[in-house]
Amino acid sequence: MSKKATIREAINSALDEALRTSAQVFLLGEDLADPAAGVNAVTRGLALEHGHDRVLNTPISEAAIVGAAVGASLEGMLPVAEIMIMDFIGIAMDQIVNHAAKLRYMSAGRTTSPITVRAVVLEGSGAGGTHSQSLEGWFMHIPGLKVVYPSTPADAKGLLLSSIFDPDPVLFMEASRLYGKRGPMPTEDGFRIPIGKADVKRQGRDITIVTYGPATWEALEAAEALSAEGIEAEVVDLRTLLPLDLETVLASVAKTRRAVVAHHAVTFGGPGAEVASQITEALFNELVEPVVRVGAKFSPIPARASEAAVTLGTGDIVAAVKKVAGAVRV
Amino acid sequence: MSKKATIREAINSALDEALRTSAQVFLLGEDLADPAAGVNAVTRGLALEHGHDRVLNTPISEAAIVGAAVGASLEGMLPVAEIMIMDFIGIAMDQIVNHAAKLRYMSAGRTTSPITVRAVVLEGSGAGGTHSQSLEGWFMHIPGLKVVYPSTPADAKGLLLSSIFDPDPVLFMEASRLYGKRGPMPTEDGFRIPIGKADVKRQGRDITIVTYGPATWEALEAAEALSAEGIEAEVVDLRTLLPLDLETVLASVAKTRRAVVAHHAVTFGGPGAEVASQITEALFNELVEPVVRVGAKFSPIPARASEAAVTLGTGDIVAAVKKVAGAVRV
Amino acid sequence: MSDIAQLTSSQLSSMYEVMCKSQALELRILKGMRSGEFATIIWPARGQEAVAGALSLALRPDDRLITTYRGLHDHVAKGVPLVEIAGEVLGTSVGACKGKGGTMHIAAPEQGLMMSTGIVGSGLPVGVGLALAARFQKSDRVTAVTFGDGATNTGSFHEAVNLAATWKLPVVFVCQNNLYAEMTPVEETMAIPHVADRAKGVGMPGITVDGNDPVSTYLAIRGAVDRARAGEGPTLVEAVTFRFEGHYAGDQMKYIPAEQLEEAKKHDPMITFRETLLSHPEITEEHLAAIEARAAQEVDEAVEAAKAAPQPDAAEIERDVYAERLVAGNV
Amino acid sequence: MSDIAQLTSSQLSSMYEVMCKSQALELRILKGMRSGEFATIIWPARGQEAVAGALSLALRPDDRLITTYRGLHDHVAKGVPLVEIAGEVLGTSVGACKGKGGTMHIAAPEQGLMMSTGIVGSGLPVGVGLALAARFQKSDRVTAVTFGDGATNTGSFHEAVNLAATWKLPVVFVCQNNLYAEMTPVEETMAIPHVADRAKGVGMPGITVDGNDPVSTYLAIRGAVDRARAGEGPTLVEAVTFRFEGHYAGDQMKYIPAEQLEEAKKHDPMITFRETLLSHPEITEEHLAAIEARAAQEVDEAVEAAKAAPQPDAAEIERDVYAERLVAGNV
Ligand SMILES: Cc1ncc(C[n+]2csc(CCOP(=O)(O)OP(=O)(O)O)c2C)c(N)n1
Ligand SMILES: Cc1ncc(C[n+]2csc(CCOP(=O)(O)OP(=O)(O)O)c2C)c(N)n1
Ligand SMILES: [Mg+2]
Ligand SMILES: [Mg+2]
Repeated sequence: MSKKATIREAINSALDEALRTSAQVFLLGEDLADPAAGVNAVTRGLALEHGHDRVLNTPISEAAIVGAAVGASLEGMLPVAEIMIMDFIGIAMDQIVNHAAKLRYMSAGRTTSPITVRAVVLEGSGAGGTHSQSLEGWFMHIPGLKVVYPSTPADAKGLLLSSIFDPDPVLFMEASRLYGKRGPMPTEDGFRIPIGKADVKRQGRDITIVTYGPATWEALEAAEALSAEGIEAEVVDLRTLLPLDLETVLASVAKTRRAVVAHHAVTFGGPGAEVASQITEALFNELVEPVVRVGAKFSPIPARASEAAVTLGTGDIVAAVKKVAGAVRV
Repeated sequence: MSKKATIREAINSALDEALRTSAQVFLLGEDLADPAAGVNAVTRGLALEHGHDRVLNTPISEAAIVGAAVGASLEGMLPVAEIMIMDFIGIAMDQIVNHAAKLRYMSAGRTTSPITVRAVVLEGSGAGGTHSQSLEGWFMHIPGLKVVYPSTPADAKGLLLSSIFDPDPVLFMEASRLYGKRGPMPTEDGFRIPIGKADVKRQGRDITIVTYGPATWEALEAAEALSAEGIEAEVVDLRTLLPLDLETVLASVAKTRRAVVAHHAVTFGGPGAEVASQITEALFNELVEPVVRVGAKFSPIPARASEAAVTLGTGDIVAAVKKVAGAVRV
Repeated sequence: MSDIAQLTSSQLSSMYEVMCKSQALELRILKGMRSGEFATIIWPARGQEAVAGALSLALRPDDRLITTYRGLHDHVAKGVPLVEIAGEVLGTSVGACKGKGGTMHIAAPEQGLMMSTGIVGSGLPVGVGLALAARFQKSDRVTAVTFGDGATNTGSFHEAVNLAATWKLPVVFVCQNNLYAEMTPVEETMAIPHVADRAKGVGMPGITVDGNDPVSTYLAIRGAVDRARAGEGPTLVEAVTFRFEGHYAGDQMKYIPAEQLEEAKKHDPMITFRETLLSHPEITEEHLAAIEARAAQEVDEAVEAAKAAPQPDAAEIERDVYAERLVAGNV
Repeated sequence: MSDIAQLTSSQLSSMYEVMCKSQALELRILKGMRSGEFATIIWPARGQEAVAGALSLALRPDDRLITTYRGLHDHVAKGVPLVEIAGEVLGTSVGACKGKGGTMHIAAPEQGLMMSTGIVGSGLPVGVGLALAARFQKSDRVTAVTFGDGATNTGSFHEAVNLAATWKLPVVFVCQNNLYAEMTPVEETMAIPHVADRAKGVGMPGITVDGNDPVSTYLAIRGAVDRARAGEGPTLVEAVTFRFEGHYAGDQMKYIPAEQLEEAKKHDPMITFRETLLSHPEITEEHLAAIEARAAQEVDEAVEAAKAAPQPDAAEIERDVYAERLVAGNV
């Protein structure tokens, strides 16, 4: 069974299923309980349905939010902590990186910290430099973590449930600009998307656009525009950055022999560098052109409408694809 | 004039010169004032010489240490904040990333935050997972910051002075395993190494090893071993990760047509991915083999002697070079 | 209203003027947003004007202030030109930060408004650094940092107030306790009766005042400023107040009980202070009306100028990432 | 020594045994390091044994404890097998964490020792989470978190104690105030006379006790544990003590004034508590000597076993990064 739902509803539905099916699951974060249910209304109704003792409003204490989640997880709980806006995650960095990510290894498996941290990227709101960052690259670099960033309602639901019940700590990213995005969403309990599996969102023979999260939509838009010009781009939505589904990426690039990596994170030092390096190391002799990366420009993000001058747009992807594939085909 | 000095002495000498020549400069951090002068004795004598009001012992409050540095810098001071061990920098992340890095941009240049944050990498001590990380990759990804990581006494002195007097915030990295490393160090005031200039530490025609910080020494050792086998590696010490001196890197790789990137940071999602991507994008047609990266394995770092099983060693670089250049020449 | 006799009529009027400008500015922006005249975001301080009035009188021009996203009233208090505030809110090039910073990130160092932050609690350590610089520079200027009740739950708050107390720095911490942090009431996030009790944990004086009364708020802040200037160290002043527009412009405030809102409205400082002023022998209705009219006019002019200005151009957007454009590094 | 009559001789003996084992273990490791028998690092708790004795008696086996890098005494207190402690310190495969964690990161959940952290202050939020889990799981177990004086300057401390107080969680915060944080004396980093005053800032009881006296420390911690178990919320207990080996093994302690060290030595809990015990009618010299001999022997056996064990092998080093080895991702 499936229905049309927004990503907001899909996340809500995943949280609801998790709370309903496991007494280990609880949510904690700022303002997320009803009646307010958060600035983004993602958690609406969950406290009313499952109790305010399982959907916990916290003080503004990101280190303690994640730290308390870590502690509870050591006892077998499955906490889902919310970082309201990803730019605040620095405050919880020590708990995520030095504790959640490492406790399994440092205890030789005697303690584990299967927390889920939901972090919301606010880019697109125009709120400015400290409320717009896509910092997933930091977490990809940390052994022990998993990093998930869905682009559709079904993926969001299936991946969030997988994250919550995953035995390892997961950073689950949400783009607030996608909350209203509608699409089919399975309604039956038990639906899952496995962590670590990319998804080919569009088939194409000429070039592969490797992407994830909100950039998936710009990539698809770019692919349509390019199709009109005779370039057929394949769009691979990674869905998970860590672990990275290289198999799917390489299968696509082996076919197209050209690749662009696109994301909203800053290009320099970002996730795209890893993806491009992996593609190049594996398919050096198959590649016709070097992999090109597009992302946010190397600048803090300005406020209001100026934001768009710095952040990734469909046009950036189109231009990158033309750079890589254009000469050959058009 | 120049004398032999350790990196510890070189950093001390740079801090001394900065304190002596500018009333704007002050130091703050945990335990760094005499008589203790820090766990690493890097700041020995500075409080006695320049006063305990300019070399400030702080509480264990990394967010406030960097935050206070940011505030003082807004008033024209040139604070040098110490993060005793880099693994603790998460706690100060918000101040570095959301404040120091962005205040110039977000105020359109009306306020600036020319702080220097000295962060010490303790890898090599065997202290375990939370006291061994090389996290420079996080900071390379943040527009507004500069990231410096020297490998010799002269570079350490010249770059630290450049960092302190640089108009932008600088993360200055120190490897505690290199503190005892001796080499020539200019003694006259005013000696500087410019930020953003790499240094060819060894000439070679067959392959370029791009590296920085402590890995520079393993790269040089690897180059000697390889030389005995007939492979002449050029060793480019980046010295600065942000800005990145691509010109020097590309000039070398254009000549050797092969490159390995080596660092102590975890390979996956690390600085090497950016360097490799840049080389590949620029020199795709000149490269004979894909750029190969070596760094720490994808694991938290185990304690004691087991550390070496996960961290970068000379052998890793030798093996990588042979993979890239071996087939051709040996 | 207490202690009004300790202030001159011109001091009282000047506080009222700041409050009127703040109120008028926010209402004008809200009107523009609601009518579709322009799009932006603000976190209105409507209801908290008394604190701004108090700050404006308690701080010297060379004193420093750090505020937050909910800081338009504080900007007005510190004398940031209205057009710079409005411009920054609208994202145009006449803004304090040429439109690049946005509502949350207004800085105007010429007026001593050194930073506004969008990260709750993070202004406090920075304020401690400003105060430390004053000590290094042998200046007797004082730094004030304002923040909300919710901010006192952050680690940054604790590290900063502890450092300031330990180093006896010339800084005044002004908590604008508006009883909510976003949608969460203050009693759900702390187990102390007064935010000012936080001071006991670090060894500095803590004072709770009626933050709807500009006079008592002024006296409390002024006392703390004098103490700081005299080298006696920091103080935590808690001004208890309320915000009438919710967390952000457009917030429906469903989480606020009707009785609480109704009760709070009785203490709207714009109304109660006006009444108090009218009871002053030297202050007339005409005088207040003139202040209000001037505020409205200045605000109108500022908003028109902000609207008329262009967005920052491409060159401006590229500027200020670093002191100089990076030459090396193909970023 | 106070209140000794409130404890049975077997309770007193059991505290003394924990203290003896802790002391013997640390001294044995220090000897091995100094003689070159093996290389490692420890942050000795020598001098702080009374707190460990108190914890051992105050906590139930199913209660939880979180400690720090300076935690060998706490591990002993919670019943972690000596060979697991010694093995972890030496980095061999019989260690609690198979040698992968190291001295700083010992975990032994079977004994309720849920985490040791090397990041100052970071154990507190995790301890709050343990207590929260107990509430979810409807268990009456209590969590204790121990940490140093310096840790109370961290933001993590504040966020954690505030959350615990607000949620009235069953957790006891035990500050082992040894008067120094690394090389910095406590009075240089805070402006309060007692660390326990921190409790006032978040609304929980704060108690200062003589941390060199196991009996009064036990009574204070026990009271807090009972309170927590009864659902009355958290307590901050400050046990004032001293560390005789400096921050790390090998620390020359030049920063400690000679008189202070001399004075502190007079209160060495291993000496003073022994004297107290001997004044007890039921406790004889022979009894204590037997405890000491047993401690020495158990420690010796543990260290020999730890030394004899191999380092973790390559397969072990690769294990436990994730629940399963990552198949995807060429990391
Ligand atoms: C570190 C951090 N966490 C969360 C937020 C999101 N947030 C913005 S305002 C706010 C509430 C702040 O409450 P308070 O300090 O009382 O200030 P007020 O808005 O009431 O003036 C929150 C949680 C943030 N900006 N920064
Ligand atoms: C966040 C953090 N900052 C700094 C350090 C370095 N460091 C290790 S122990 C220590 C002193 C801690 O003092 P205290 O809390 O009093 O505990 P004690 O060592 O005296 O038991 C410091 C600064 C650290 N481990 N973590
Ligand atoms: Mg508030
Ligand atoms: Mg201590």
